[in-house]
Amino acid sequence: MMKKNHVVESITKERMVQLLASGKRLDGRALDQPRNLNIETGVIPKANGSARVTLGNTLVLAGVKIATGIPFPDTPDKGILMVNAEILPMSSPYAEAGPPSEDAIELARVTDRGIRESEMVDMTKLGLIPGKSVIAVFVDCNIMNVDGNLFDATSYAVVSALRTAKMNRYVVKDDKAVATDELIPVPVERTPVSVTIARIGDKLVVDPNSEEEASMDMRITITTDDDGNICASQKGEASTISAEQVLQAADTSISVGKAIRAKILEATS
Amino acid sequence: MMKKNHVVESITKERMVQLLASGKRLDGRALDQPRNLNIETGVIPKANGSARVTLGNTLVLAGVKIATGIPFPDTPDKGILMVNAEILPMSSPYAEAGPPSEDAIELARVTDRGIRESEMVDMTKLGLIPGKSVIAVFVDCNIMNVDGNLFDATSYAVVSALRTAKMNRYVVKDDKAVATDELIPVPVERTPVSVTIARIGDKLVVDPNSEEEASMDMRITITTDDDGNICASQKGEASTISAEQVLQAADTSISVGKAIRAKILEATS
Amino acid sequence: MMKKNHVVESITKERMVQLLASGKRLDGRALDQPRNLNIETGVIPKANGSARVTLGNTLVLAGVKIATGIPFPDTPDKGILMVNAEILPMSSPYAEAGPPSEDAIELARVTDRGIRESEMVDMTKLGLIPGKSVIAVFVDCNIMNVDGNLFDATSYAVVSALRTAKMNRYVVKDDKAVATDELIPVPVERTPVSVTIARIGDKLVVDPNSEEEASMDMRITITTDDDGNICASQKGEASTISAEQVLQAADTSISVGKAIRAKILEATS
Amino acid sequence: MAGTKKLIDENGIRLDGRKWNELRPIKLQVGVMKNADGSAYIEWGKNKIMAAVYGPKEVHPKHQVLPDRALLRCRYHMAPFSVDERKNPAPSRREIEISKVIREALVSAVIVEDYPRTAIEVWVEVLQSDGGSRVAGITAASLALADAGINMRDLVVGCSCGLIGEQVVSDLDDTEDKEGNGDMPVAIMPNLGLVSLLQVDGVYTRENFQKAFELAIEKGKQIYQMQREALTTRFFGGEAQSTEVEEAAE
Amino acid sequence: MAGTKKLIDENGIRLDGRKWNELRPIKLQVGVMKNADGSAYIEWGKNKIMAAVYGPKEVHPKHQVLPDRALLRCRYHMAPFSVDERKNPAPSRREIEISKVIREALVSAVIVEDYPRTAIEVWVEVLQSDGGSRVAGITAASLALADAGINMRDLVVGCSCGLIGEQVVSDLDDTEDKEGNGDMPVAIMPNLGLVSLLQVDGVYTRENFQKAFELAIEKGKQIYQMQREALTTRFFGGEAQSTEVEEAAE
Amino acid sequence: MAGTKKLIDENGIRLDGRKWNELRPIKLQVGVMKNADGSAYIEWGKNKIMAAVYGPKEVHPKHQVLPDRALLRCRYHMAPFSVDERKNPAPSRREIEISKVIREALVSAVIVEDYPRTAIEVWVEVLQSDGGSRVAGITAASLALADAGINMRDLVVGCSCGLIGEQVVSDLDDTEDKEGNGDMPVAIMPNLGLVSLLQVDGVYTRENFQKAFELAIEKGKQIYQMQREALTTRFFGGEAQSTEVEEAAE
Repeated sequence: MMKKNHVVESITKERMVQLLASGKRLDGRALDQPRNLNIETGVIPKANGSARVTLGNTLVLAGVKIATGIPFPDTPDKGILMVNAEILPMSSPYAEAGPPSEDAIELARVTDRGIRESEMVDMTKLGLIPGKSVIAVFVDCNIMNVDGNLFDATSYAVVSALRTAKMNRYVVKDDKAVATDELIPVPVERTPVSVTIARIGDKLVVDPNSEEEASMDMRITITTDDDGNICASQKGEASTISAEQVLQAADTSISVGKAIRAKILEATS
Repeated sequence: MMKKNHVVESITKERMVQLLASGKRLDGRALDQPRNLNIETGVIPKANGSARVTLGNTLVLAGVKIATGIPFPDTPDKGILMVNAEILPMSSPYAEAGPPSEDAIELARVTDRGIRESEMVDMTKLGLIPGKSVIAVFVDCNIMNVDGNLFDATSYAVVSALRTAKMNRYVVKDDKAVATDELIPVPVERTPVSVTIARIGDKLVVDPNSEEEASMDMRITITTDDDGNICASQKGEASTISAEQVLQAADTSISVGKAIRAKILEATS
Repeated sequence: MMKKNHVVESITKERMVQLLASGKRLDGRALDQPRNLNIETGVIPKANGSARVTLGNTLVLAGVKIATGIPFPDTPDKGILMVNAEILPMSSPYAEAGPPSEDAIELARVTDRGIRESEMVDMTKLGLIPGKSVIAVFVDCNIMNVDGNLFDATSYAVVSALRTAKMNRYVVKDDKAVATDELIPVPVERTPVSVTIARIGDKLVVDPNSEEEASMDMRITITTDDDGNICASQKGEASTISAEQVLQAADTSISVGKAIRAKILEATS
Repeated sequence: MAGTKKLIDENGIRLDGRKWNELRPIKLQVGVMKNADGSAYIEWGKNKIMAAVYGPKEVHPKHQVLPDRALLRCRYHMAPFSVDERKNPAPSRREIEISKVIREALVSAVIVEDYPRTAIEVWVEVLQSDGGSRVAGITAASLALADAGINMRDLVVGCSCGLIGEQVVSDLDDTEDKEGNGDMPVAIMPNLGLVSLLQVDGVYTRENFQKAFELAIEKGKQIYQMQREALTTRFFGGEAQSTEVEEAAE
Repeated sequence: MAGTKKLIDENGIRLDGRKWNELRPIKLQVGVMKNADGSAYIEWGKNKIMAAVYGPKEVHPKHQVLPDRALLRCRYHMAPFSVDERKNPAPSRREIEISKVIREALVSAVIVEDYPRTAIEVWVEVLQSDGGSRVAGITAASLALADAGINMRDLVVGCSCGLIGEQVVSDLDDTEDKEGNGDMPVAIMPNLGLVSLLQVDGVYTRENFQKAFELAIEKGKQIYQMQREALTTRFFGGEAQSTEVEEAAE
Repeated sequence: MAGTKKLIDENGIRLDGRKWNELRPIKLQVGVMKNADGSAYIEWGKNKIMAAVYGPKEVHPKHQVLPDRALLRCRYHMAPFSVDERKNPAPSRREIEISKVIREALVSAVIVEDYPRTAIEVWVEVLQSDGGSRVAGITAASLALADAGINMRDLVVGCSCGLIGEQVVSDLDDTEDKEGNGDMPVAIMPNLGLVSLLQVDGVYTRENFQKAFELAIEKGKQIYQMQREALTTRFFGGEAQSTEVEEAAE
């Protein structure tokens, strides 16, 4: 995603690989240890839900806006969910203003997949008038500071914003959906958790920071649900992974994801 | 807005500042004297209203098109007014073809503000069926030749085109707005007049031409209404103005605006 | 349309002009002889109609999709026909990915004109509910390999796809157009045939290939209908043609077009 | 097409009173714009079109430079208020195609070899549109090129002919273009006897095709005389006076 | 405007309890972002705005290089969730205009001559929008420039005043902006006594114009004190603490 | 998902007659396009996909040049007529993401170090779409790269496996993809035993995840044999003959 200073990087990578051989990371973390995760919800009162997430120095702000919309023809009784991400130009020296980059589109789509496939939100509860009117949930993510692992930080922000979002209850009158003043939660059923793992040399590390991303060969994101099922995954970067490491990454994602889910639940309950 | 030949400009500016010290301008005008203003209306019979305005060598053509539209949700019983400007590539060696530039967008928005804030057009008279159908007034401005002070020339063209525009009278039948053959004027109530003032050295001059714009440090546009009230303003360019000069510019705008309003009324009555 | 290697081209052109003087072409064809034309229809079963056309090495795939749409205000009882072309980046070393180029837009519009002006499709039979609902016919053309004369290859592909397209029969129930299961042909009445002629030196040749296009001064496309009437034409490239050659090209188009029409009818009946 | 009867009456007189082979009134002015290196304004029927030329000038971006000749750029653009329903100001597919054929109609008249490594820009702005705006635009644009002092082999002049029913007619206006049976815009270089633009809409018998095409050339030559007068006025008869030529009915 | 009565009561008290010349609560934090060279966060009423600065840095594309000074780039952007109805993330015409006036308001404070051939980028992101977001953005952006160590002639500070009926008031919130009778955003360089942004909406008598304008300057000077405190906190009082200043009612 | 029962019957037979671990019919042709440096056409179920390669070639714009290796460009694009409802020809967000993952799946197989400062372009055009178009596209694209004579460490071959209810199945078609319970596209470099693309949709137990993943690898290896035969046919068995492999039901 970013331009790199090749000389510094190659020295850094050398040192990083040496350390990893003895089970250590440059910033002192264990291989399967994510950075400090901080979640603050309700930070944007004008949004239906919002969350400010820091994962190390990576900072993401997600906001949920809810409106009525017209359902897709193939799902006339289901609500609409849209996840969008902008990697703000302020987020790093390498980000640029302009239409969403390939990276931002992938980020939004992978995040969306984790939410959608886990059936986090019960979309059938967002139908209002079949074929005519449903509730549309827009989740927009502002990537404000980049220090690696946008996938997980963005996913935690979206999940936290949705878990705490409130929407007007709608009633149908004369074939029209009318908002009442009553505020109800978005029908959240599950808590998908994304865990991203990088391979540096031949080691897998959880939650890579920018420095580690500059040295990594491969990245894999695996999202698991409350029952430890795998509900989304995306291998990234221009390199490969062995089948064994895929399975190892899956196990790591399940175990690390469990701990992170507990944090998210705590921050959003 | 434009690329500049710095050597010629610095010599020109030096001479200009010398002259201004003795109350004169390079083209012989007094400091508070606008250039010759010529207004011709009805030049585009296919438009509902139109005006060809020359202010010195600056040439702007504004055309009004009227149609029915759907009102904005927050003003269900008011018409719609849209002002748009294109700085045509033919207008100067520095203009370029393509989507509206930042300059063109500012020009359209400042012109729009003068019209809108002065309540020139009574928008409540443009409602047809509340929440469903209103009259939409589109004013498009073709900037055809640039010789400074686009703000004023464009504003005069828009005001003149609107003052002389005719539209079909609509009647509501069976909850539908239907055009009748009867032509009625657009409900114009006020005549806002924009006056632009540039600072060159420490002098304020009215209606700068291109040469003066190349030498100016600051530009301020102030729009006044028939009662000498101030209804829009925009400070422009990358420089500052003192509080005293703002007030001085306001007074100049009121007095110069009065004379120009008389000309516009004469040309459009 | 394409970048050219000027040295090779000028040698090729010299040889080409010499040969043409004796009535021959580099690839052995007679001056009025098109390349081998191959038409395969029904190649995309998911489309309502499709055709894969090769004209020499030029390869075009056209697909027809049919849906209901809202008629244009000035033709409330007529269907909609849209022809679109993309010159795929895979089609030649000079084509580029991105929004439709000027060449692709001209190609689609000239092809559209031949179809529309000949009244190939009886648009009045595509009306469903006047002013509300009509049948919309989209024809998309993928230019897959470019070896000259895209106009004719694209035109043959579109005509062949339309001639073999099937659509659902619609019935109007309760003021709504409803698709039935019955498949009926698109109401095709005519078979317009485009013939493109290039001038190289002072000779006119039919169906120029890429090599000939690189050497041609002028190109003219003339479309004729079943009765030998001329129903569309487009002079192309940055050069001129004499009046005599226009009339000569018209006669050639009529005679060559007749033979090609027979082939198209054979392949699509 | 249902309205064919109305477009021309039993005496061969068209809605606006013209005979089958008459032109609408044409008014030409050269040198009307202050900043442009050359310009011309044309009123042709209800068409009101401004053409302006800049150049020869530096080419940006540089990779478009042609080492042996000038790059001719051309934009045909319609003002949003130029047509019955407001037009979106962004260029339509139609405008993109017309820009291309106008450029191709003009470029062979310009001696581009005289201006290597430069750009010549031609801007055609339709302020009010009637039938035949592209040929009117070409007619004005070639005057603007001449006004800019660009070396040219010949002027370019356009005229559109077409069909009302099976009757060949000259110079269709908007109504005739939309409700008639065919339109054939033609541009010529009159002294060189060459055609630099030809487009055809409609269904023509071979005979009508030739008749309409040859009529377009004949009418083009007539308009060429107006172009010459407009240039004479520009260079010898004072500044930017208009050349108005109302053709006597034949 | 029908709701004018509601916006201010017979005792001159506004909907949120403020007097005519009071500011909403303002909170400033400097140096809050990790990657940016400088940053500041402002909460002003319900506005929540982040400003960040990068530079001086290399200019891309190169043809935009200014040989004798820095190129100042500025983007004012609203997050889709920052307003009542979700906003399309693509920049609107309003955002493009505001980006331009913010840039013009800041550039004369930056000593651009000290950084020839470089770019300085100012990113203003509105996370939640209330009335006066552009002046709040300018206030934060000039702190971010100072935090980035960019040489400046003065800070820039903005405040918006306006009208409720014929009453001049300071610092309109969203409701007052939409239902009131005028809004006048002003930015000043307080030590130099110069105005670097002035826009006006509404209908002001000459007297009210002056009153509102001078009130905006007075309030701007008051906010300037908060800017100073925020910078002091940043450079001497520890990392990124917030400067919250609730004005005593006058 | 209501339709799960229908997708697979009590005997484990799927709608199109396949068993849980069978592939749809696959047909491969290499060297089918005239202009491209390399090309391959694949029919896989109802998918009809053309892949073409140009390069190594000069990089434009120049600032994208990689000094030590080739730049691999990739576009996955669906023809407007390739799907049930006409698709807008402009690239969708889905196509942009798939272009990225296809590029990342192919690039580690290409020995990019052998072609410094050049571009290699891979164009994947979906003419008709069925489930699994991205893995079919990768399978064809790696053949097109080989056909273009580009140095490669291994071919890349893709297969998608997934879930119908809790049953792991291979190679989902369009209906199974939409109405089934999960889809897992996988691409491998079969000789090196490495995975170069992995995406997951659906809800898999840890066991099913492994089962589907390993099935995708197994099936990929089977398709790799077809790739080899197609290349053999291309280089030794005459021009562009098709390699059609219908798998015997197990």
